[in-house]
Amino acid sequence: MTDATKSPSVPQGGSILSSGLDDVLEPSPGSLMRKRVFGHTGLVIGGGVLLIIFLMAVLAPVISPGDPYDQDLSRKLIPPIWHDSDKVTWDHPLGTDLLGRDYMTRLFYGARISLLIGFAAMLISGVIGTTLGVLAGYFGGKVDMVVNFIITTRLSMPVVLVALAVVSLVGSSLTVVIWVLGLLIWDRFAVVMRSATQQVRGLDFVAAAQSLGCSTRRIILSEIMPNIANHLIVIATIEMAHAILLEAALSFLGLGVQPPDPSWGLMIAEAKGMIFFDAWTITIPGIALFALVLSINLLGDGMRDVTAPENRN
Amino acid sequence: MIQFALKRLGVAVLVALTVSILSFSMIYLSGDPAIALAGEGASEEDIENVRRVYGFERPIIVQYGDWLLRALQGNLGHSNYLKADVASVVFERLPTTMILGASALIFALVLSIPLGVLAAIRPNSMIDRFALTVAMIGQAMPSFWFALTLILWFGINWRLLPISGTASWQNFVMPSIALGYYVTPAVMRLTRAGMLEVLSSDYIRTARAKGLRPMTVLFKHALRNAIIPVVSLSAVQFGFMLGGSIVIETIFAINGLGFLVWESILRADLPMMQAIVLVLSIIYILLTFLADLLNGFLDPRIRVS
Amino acid sequence: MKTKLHWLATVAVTAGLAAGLTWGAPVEAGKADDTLNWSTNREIAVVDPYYNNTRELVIMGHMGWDGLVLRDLETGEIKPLLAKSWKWVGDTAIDFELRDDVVFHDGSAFDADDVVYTLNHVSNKDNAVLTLRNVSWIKNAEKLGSHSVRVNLHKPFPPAFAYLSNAVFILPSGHYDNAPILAEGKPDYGAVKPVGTGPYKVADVKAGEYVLMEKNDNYFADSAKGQPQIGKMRFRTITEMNTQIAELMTGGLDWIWDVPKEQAERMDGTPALTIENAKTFRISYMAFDVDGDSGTDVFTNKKVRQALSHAINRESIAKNLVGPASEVIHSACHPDQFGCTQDVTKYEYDPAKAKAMLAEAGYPDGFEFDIYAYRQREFTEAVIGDLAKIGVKAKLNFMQYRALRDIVRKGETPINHMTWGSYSIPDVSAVVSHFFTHGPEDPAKDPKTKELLDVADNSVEPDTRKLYYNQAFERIASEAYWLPMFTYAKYYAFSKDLNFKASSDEIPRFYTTKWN
Amino acid sequence: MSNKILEVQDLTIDIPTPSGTLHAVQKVSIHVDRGETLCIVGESGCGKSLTSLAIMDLLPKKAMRTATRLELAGESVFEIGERRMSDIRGNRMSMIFQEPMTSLNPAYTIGDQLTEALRRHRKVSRSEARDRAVFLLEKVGITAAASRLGQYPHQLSGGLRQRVMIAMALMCGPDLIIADEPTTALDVTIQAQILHLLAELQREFNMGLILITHDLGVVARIADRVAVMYAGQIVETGSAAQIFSAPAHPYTRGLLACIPIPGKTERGAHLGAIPGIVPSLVGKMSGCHFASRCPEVQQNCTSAPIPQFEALDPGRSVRCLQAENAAMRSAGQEGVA
Repeated sequence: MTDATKSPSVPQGGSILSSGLDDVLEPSPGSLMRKRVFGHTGLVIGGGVLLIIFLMAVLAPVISPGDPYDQDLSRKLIPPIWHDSDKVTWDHPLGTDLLGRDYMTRLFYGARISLLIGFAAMLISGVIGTTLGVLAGYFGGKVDMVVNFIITTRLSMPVVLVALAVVSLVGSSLTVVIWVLGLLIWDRFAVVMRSATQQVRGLDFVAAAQSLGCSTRRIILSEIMPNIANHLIVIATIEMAHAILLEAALSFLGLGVQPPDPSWGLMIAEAKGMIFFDAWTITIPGIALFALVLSINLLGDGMRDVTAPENRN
Repeated sequence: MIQFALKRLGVAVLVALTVSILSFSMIYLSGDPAIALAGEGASEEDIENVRRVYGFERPIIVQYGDWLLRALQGNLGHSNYLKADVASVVFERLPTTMILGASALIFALVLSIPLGVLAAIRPNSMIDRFALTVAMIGQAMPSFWFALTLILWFGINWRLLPISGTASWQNFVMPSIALGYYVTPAVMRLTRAGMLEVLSSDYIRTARAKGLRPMTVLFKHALRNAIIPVVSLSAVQFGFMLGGSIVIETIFAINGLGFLVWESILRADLPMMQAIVLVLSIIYILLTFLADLLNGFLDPRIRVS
Repeated sequence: MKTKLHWLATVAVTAGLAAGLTWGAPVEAGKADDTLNWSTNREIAVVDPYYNNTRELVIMGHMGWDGLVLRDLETGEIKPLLAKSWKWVGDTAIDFELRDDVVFHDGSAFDADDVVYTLNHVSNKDNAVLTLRNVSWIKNAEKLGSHSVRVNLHKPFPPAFAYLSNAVFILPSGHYDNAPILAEGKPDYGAVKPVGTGPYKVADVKAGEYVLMEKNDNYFADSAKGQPQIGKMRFRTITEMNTQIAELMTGGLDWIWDVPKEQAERMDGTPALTIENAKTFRISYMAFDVDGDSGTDVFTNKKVRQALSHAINRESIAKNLVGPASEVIHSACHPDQFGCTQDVTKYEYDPAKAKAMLAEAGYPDGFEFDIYAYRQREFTEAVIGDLAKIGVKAKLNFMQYRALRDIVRKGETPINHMTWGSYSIPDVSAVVSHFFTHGPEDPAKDPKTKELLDVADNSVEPDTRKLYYNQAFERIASEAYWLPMFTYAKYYAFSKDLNFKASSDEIPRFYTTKWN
Repeated sequence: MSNKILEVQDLTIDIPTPSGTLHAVQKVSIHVDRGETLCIVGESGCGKSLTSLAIMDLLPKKAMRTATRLELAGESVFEIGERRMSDIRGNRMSMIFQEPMTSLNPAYTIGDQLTEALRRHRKVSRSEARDRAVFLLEKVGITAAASRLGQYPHQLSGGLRQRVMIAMALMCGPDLIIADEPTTALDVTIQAQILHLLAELQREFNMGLILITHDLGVVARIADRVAVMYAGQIVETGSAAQIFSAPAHPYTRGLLACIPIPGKTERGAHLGAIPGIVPSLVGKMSGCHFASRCPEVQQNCTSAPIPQFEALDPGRSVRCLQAENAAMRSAGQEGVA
């Protein structure tokens, strides 16, 4: 057959549209990607909010009105300025906490710790989970069985429980919290990377690389990894958000990051006692954490949509 | 089929064993259980006495072996703290946990599956955005904050629901919502993604070409295929909710297994902790097994292979 | 699929209805139902005064059981309860004459056999009561007549009556004989159905969830405890303070305690609630690693310890965070305890002086160390904040009690910020002798202090004891082994319907409580 | 004409895209008679599948369909509402799709999927529907038909599945069957069998058949009439004989040159190719869509829309200025002679 009648790529079992339209709509990659990124509302909002939070964290020493550790019990629990109270003062726009520390300052510094926890825990779990998942997916057989066993064992122990147990017993510090979370939440990475690798492994170019005698290391790093990277990004954002929320749960039970370092989870947990009386103490860090987790999720969803056009809808 | 079940059982036993070794050593590595048992402010004499009476002075390996041997004979031992037969306490609390977990799961499914389906039918519509918002809030709000907010409104301000305990079925409403809401985003997203994929599949086009009513297409042809991954996810989530609902159980004063195992860890109540960890891991594996069976029922391709 | 959804819905509705029918019984609450609902955060499974060492069981112990004697809360005077009279026989024996008109909840009459059985059972180490120190001073008990007994002591023990009135409750003879035998071959004493003579009897227990007690209508007439007033008392475990508060505000609970100051102050305006701040026997203290076991040797320097003592604004913490009933203390004891004195070296709040002393000690720029704590994190945070102002950076390690106590005992903490409740025993031996007689929690292991305490502990002469204790306190203060911080004050919150009075020993006497 | 099963006039499908409106199908007019086979040919993306989906009213939601006429057996079915339309679909006209492997629902048995359309459209009992299914399965050449009813799609081969799809399309005894490349995904040996079967059944039940394909070999074998589509337009229609013997449009000629037609192409003859790419259908179009690839392109080809030129032969039309000119010329010559 010749060019004219040979259909270039009729997708197998694609959408109703794909049988007729997709090849007409072939995008020009560069401009279209730009258009998609900026045309994706979720991605723009998520990225924007995350950027603001990131800047807040980086610039905390510059933009903070005070010192996050500077306590004065005589000025404790000053409400934020929009409250109708004679205690409010522009010295503390968001008020002060139970120990009289400036809430806005702690919020800015807290961004650092919450971001650090999310990012570091995600990184650790990502390395563990991806390694296990890719190995299992690539080698299959015995390796797969062992990895599956490890995953099942891990999944049969509830995360919150194990994290609480470990943290309560070895004592909690920022480092411990990060490691414990990192060592616990790799399961999703492993599961997704495993199946993604299995899929990619069956594709022709991997077989081609194998037949060319490429080393396993090389095949995994340069043939498989690039093709499962978009899954990786999505899971990474999910787990980052997950870690930040888990830290909040640990803090609720008194076992999160240690004061006086403020994390947003800790601030929420410290304020929980005031929820029935001074709800702002929990609402302010709560909204901050909410925005952070939301923006990470939006970013992840957006990146998935943008990098995987078949998932557009 | 039987071979499959046996294999699953083997894995279950192995997992349970691993988990029990992990938890046993964790408790030992983290401090002296005699201190915990003797209570806050116990004297030297008390601690020594506890250590002697409970046999904590023996090597860890011996203690573990001792426990394992008795566990294998079906004797899960006696709680050091609650002074009761571990098995009977676990089985007394299991129903509470099950009711909470099941009602939370039902709430999550009842909320998330219809939302996910609607969102998939009309992508980017108002209903899709609404569903997305629901999911996002569920994802981004720490569960204790959400739970306390529920108490504030439904318990204190409106006095619609009892706040704590397990005295009546109304007591389970708020905890189920608080616990289930946390699962909602995952289920909803999975339903939506599954429906989107299935709705654009060729067999749905076939079904429509046959002139079937939209509802038949949606529920008979699409949902059944889209729901398969949701079943697996629900099983896993149900497993988590049984053991991982410490925060919710704490807030609503529900005496479930999650709360009990957490307290047991703090009290170094080894027999109790070991038994619950064991039960939880077995339940988890049973659940995934059930999910596989259900999926086999839903998807004949799985059934055959 | 559609049918499946219907099916699911049907099951859910049916289950709901069934549940509604079976659990429909409303929980009795409040004055209208003559039921006092009280709650703490602790799980209670064993309702037995010897095999459960929680404060909740001390409270319930006083409700369900009686001791031989009762200590008057106002005067501190020891009054007869199950014993009509007593007399010391030498330094190591006491003879008791018992009442003959008392019956146990199960209807059996109380006599000397019950006392002999109880005291001999609990003082036997092999029976492993949980708080051995409550009873270990008892050697044995002998029956002298149908209603008279002799209690023999190992050695002279001055606070004997403090323990007898607070912690030694009398059980019926043979009470533990039918205890179920555990797999290990040991009897499970905690599983025995509780029976006592007290003003309330245990009606129902759901392990870890609630304990229901009912008025004992046959309580003996002229008991020093008075007659029980309220029909039922239900204890419930609610771990989360917010939930306790929510239940209290909506009438699901009538009484809670340990309410944090801020919440208590804000609840004070609620018309249906009474808020009370009362003293407790618990003190807060910081122990320095005087002998340098922890690997940080800064605190071997007395100047540093004193500097830190000057740096912490204890007054501010006590007033702003603890409550109005809290007071700053200067010696290693509670002011209400026998033998306690505040007339020791004091370290007033003076950051400038602290900084100067620190410079003198060779740390003009401060230093860093780890501080360990387990209770009320905000108190320790405040300490850290104060230390930061003199350039000392303390890193908080907040742990569970069990884990922390373990490393405190191993001497691995540079500073531990702990609390001590003295088992509500109104005698300084319950605190200072515990910490400074070279036990594992002794921060200094100073021979001189131990010498002084040994003399005080083994004397029955009140003046001698006071004298030596005072010297010991002065030594601890001047050497700054400890920084005694403040006494705890507890916020109680309870229904306005309730006529309740808090006591400083942290044992609410619910049996005297009535409805208004 | 009562013999006309389907008549479509000026069918247009527009699809909004981020970069502008995609004019996927433009003023397509076709008709099918009872017992007649119409083949729509064209390369992928020319709009032939969309045309068939538009007739079935199965277009994706964002695609906008307009037409001046859309009649099934003389009755207008144009914009009669989803509910009424679903009464017609699968009943009076049915469709066979390209992908037998994925066009059956994996979760239900063959029997269930065969009978559900009949039970939806006719008041029949379960056993009657079953009997009909067995009858049709045998008709499409499936042995042990009764036992197949309990099987699931994954237990059948691709060829069998396509036979099941055909049986399914026949369940309600439709007037019209649209088969969208029904053999593309099948083995070559099976392709012939399926086509043969389709043709046979069409004759037996006297239905109209629209066969969409890009395989001219297939067309040559079973088509009564042919419509050639290019870039959203029908560029040429006519009887199979006319198209194959005297293709009037340069595109049709190009297509025919690309492919060996049994009995038409001489052994050893050179097979051609059409250079260039299909133009984008997004935005405003003018002139002949094929102009960019046409070997005979003239200046006036790109300036104005090209009308359908119908005067060539009865039942024949072509969308090409050059063909029109050629016809004029030959007509003129005849006149002179």
